Amino acid sequence: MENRYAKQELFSPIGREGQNLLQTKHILIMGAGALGSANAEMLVRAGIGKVTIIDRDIVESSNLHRQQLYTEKEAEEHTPKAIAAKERLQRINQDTIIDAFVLDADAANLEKLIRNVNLIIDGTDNFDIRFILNDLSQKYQIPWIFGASAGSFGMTYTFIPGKTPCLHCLFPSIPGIGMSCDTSGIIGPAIQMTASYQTTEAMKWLTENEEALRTSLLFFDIWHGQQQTIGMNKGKNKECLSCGNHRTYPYLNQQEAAYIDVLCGQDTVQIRPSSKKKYDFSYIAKHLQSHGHVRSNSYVLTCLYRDYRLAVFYDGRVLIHGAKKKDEAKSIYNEFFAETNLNLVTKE
Amino acid sequence: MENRYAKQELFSPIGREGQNLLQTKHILIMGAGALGSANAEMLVRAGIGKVTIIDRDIVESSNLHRQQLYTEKEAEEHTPKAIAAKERLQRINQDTIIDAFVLDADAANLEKLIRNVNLIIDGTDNFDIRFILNDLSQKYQIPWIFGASAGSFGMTYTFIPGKTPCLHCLFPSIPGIGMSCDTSGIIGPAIQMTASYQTTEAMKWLTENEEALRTSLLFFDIWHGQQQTIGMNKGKNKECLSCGNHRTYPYLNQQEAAYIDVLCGQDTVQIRPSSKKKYDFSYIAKHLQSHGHVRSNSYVLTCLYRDYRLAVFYDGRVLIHGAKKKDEAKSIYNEFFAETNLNLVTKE
Amino acid sequence: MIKVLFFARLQEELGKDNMELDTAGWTIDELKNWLETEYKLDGVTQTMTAVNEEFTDGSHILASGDTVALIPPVSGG
Amino acid sequence: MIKVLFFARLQEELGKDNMELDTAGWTIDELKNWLETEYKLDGVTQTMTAVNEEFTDGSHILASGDTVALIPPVSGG
Repeated sequence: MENRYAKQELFSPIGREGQNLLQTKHILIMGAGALGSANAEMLVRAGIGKVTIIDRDIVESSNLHRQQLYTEKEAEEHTPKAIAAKERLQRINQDTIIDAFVLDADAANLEKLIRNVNLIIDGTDNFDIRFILNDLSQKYQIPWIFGASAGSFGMTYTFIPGKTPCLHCLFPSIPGIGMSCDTSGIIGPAIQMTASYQTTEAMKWLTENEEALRTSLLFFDIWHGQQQTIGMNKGKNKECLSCGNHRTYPYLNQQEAAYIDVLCGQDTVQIRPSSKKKYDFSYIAKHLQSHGHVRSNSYVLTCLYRDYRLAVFYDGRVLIHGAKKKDEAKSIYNEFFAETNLNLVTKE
Repeated sequence: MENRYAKQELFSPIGREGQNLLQTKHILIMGAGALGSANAEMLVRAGIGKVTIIDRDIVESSNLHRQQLYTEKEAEEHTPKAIAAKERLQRINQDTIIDAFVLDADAANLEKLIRNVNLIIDGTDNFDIRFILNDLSQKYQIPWIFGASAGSFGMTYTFIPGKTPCLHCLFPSIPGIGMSCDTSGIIGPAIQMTASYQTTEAMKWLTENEEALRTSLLFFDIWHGQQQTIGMNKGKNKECLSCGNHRTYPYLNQQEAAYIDVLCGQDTVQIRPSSKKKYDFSYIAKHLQSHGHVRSNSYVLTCLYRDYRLAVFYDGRVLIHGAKKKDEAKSIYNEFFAETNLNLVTKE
Repeated sequence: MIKVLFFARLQEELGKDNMELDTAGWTIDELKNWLETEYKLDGVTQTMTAVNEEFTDGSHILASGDTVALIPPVSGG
Repeated sequence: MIKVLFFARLQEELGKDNMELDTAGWTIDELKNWLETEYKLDGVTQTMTAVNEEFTDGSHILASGDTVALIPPVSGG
């Protein structure tokens, strides 16, 4: 049998030894959107031992121009991204163990999934979850590789607990306005470039080439041909509540509350109930089918309603596609799920 | 119906107008290996109108760590890359017209396929074919985007006839030794990064953002964090035989000859007969099956023989996998195909 | 003089990618507040800041010849 | 002095990424031939050359203060 990694082992900083190491390592990829799927594909092709992949969303047609694991079929069937990702990744490499979770990640459920992980790859689209990842990274001493992209821009940094500053050192609080595909659009190559930098750093860490890690924050604009690195010698804040001497991991202790999110790049609002609950699906299906065709798979029930498409997840979340504003989504939600008497808290 | 390109149109240099342009454009992707498949996927996801994709090779297990359109199944079945690429690309976007050719490209057959093409993307792995592409680019005034990658390095340049120097200006003759995945190995992110730069340039040209094209040659090392651009103000050679005042397109007038190639990264030698010929496949199959299991699909017949695997293409080419040296391959070839009396010319 | 480089969204909002300012002795925070008021640059106080290609916080005092880079946070992915 | 930068394969063969040489007045071709002999640098005559980040051909004459970059052709893909 031909060695499928022969040309990767021939790259001298990895070699046969690095390849063997890679095949014993376990990474968590948080988010299976554009960056998550690009990183997952590269690392699974590279022969990583185990991947835990977490995503709360379903595949949409407007994802396809940049989210490489998915096809038109999965957009039509509204397959959850984590499930579609696992299916494609196993066709690429059946030797990699892939644990896929359709899950709205928070501090509590992530804390359970993060044990024994060697590295976290950021495939998220918002800073709320990144600040949670950052606290978990510090608490469990697991490095994480930040990546973000919008328009033709991208940025990335490799956070190594005990060695580099942490995200909370760089931003004293969660940035209120970040560039996203909603504000700036997004082109595929900006995603691929950001993910290429992330995966390269991941390969260095996982093959124990720690001295080769990039120590600066990298920022680029692939359309306008700009690239800049920023040194981090003065980045560390000794008073930092996430990585300093008197740390409290503030983002691990948030109160659970129902809240409303606007998801990246989809004119979609997510409503999450404050406590885990199961809906009565047969009741909902009966109620909804007067408005449009109701479809369901093992993870999600979808239905057209006026100009919206509702996706009701078994974990209680409801996505309202086509809703641009939170109030609009809230009133739709209340029409169908009013009996739940949710105390909806709007997160800004 | 949701607009699948909404977030690409929101990127202001493209916009709705650029998206409409992209959907009318036709590109030729030469080679469906690592760079070819990465570029093809990004551009098909982006909504390009038509892609002609040409490749002479079959999917191998050792391709999978970096060639993103392919899965283990296609490596097992030895599917020709052009066919496997088309199949995956159509699942991603059925609106793009994809013409796939399992073909050992040369000046003569490329000249027929290149008419009406708006742009050529370099997904090749050798300079012989690039010098042919370069002459065709000049003769038919079609830009091409050079890309090459090995180890953790990559380089790219956008050749615009009548505006920039051509490849022949930069190299007075075909470079004898180039870095390849055979000499330096290769890692996936170096491929993705090179392809990201190529696709970005392609998007600029195809959406008529000509003023945004990068005018310098770009060279990087993603592992060691180096990146450099080289200005081309002094690159143009007025005496150049490919783009100068007295041009002869020297690489379009090569004599056809049988020759032997070592393919990139696979311990594989290709033998191509001097004239197109069809083998008697049933005879060959009968003869080979005493040595090992013979399989065939509509493009290729494969068989194990000692430590080698032979792949006999319907166009007359034979790939000998497992052969590291040309002489070794030649003697295997002669055992089975001696009656063809080929005058084998070794290209160095 | 201080050279200020603007990246990403800030370039588009300003219509240029750099300016030269006579702000030696100011802190980074003072510079950002002034830019926000003067050019109506939304969210400039939330940008990441590098001086001479090294990350710095808002209390850093600018010296003549410094190059300041203002980088808006990117959240998408 | 002339600063010579080596990229990719050349870095590995030499074990360093740059050198300072006293070769003002030489042509690029002369420099390459000398490097090939002196350091047994295979194929250095086939590298692409930039002087001060601009592509140049072999006849270019070096001046003190020039930075020369030697870039081996990459063929894979």
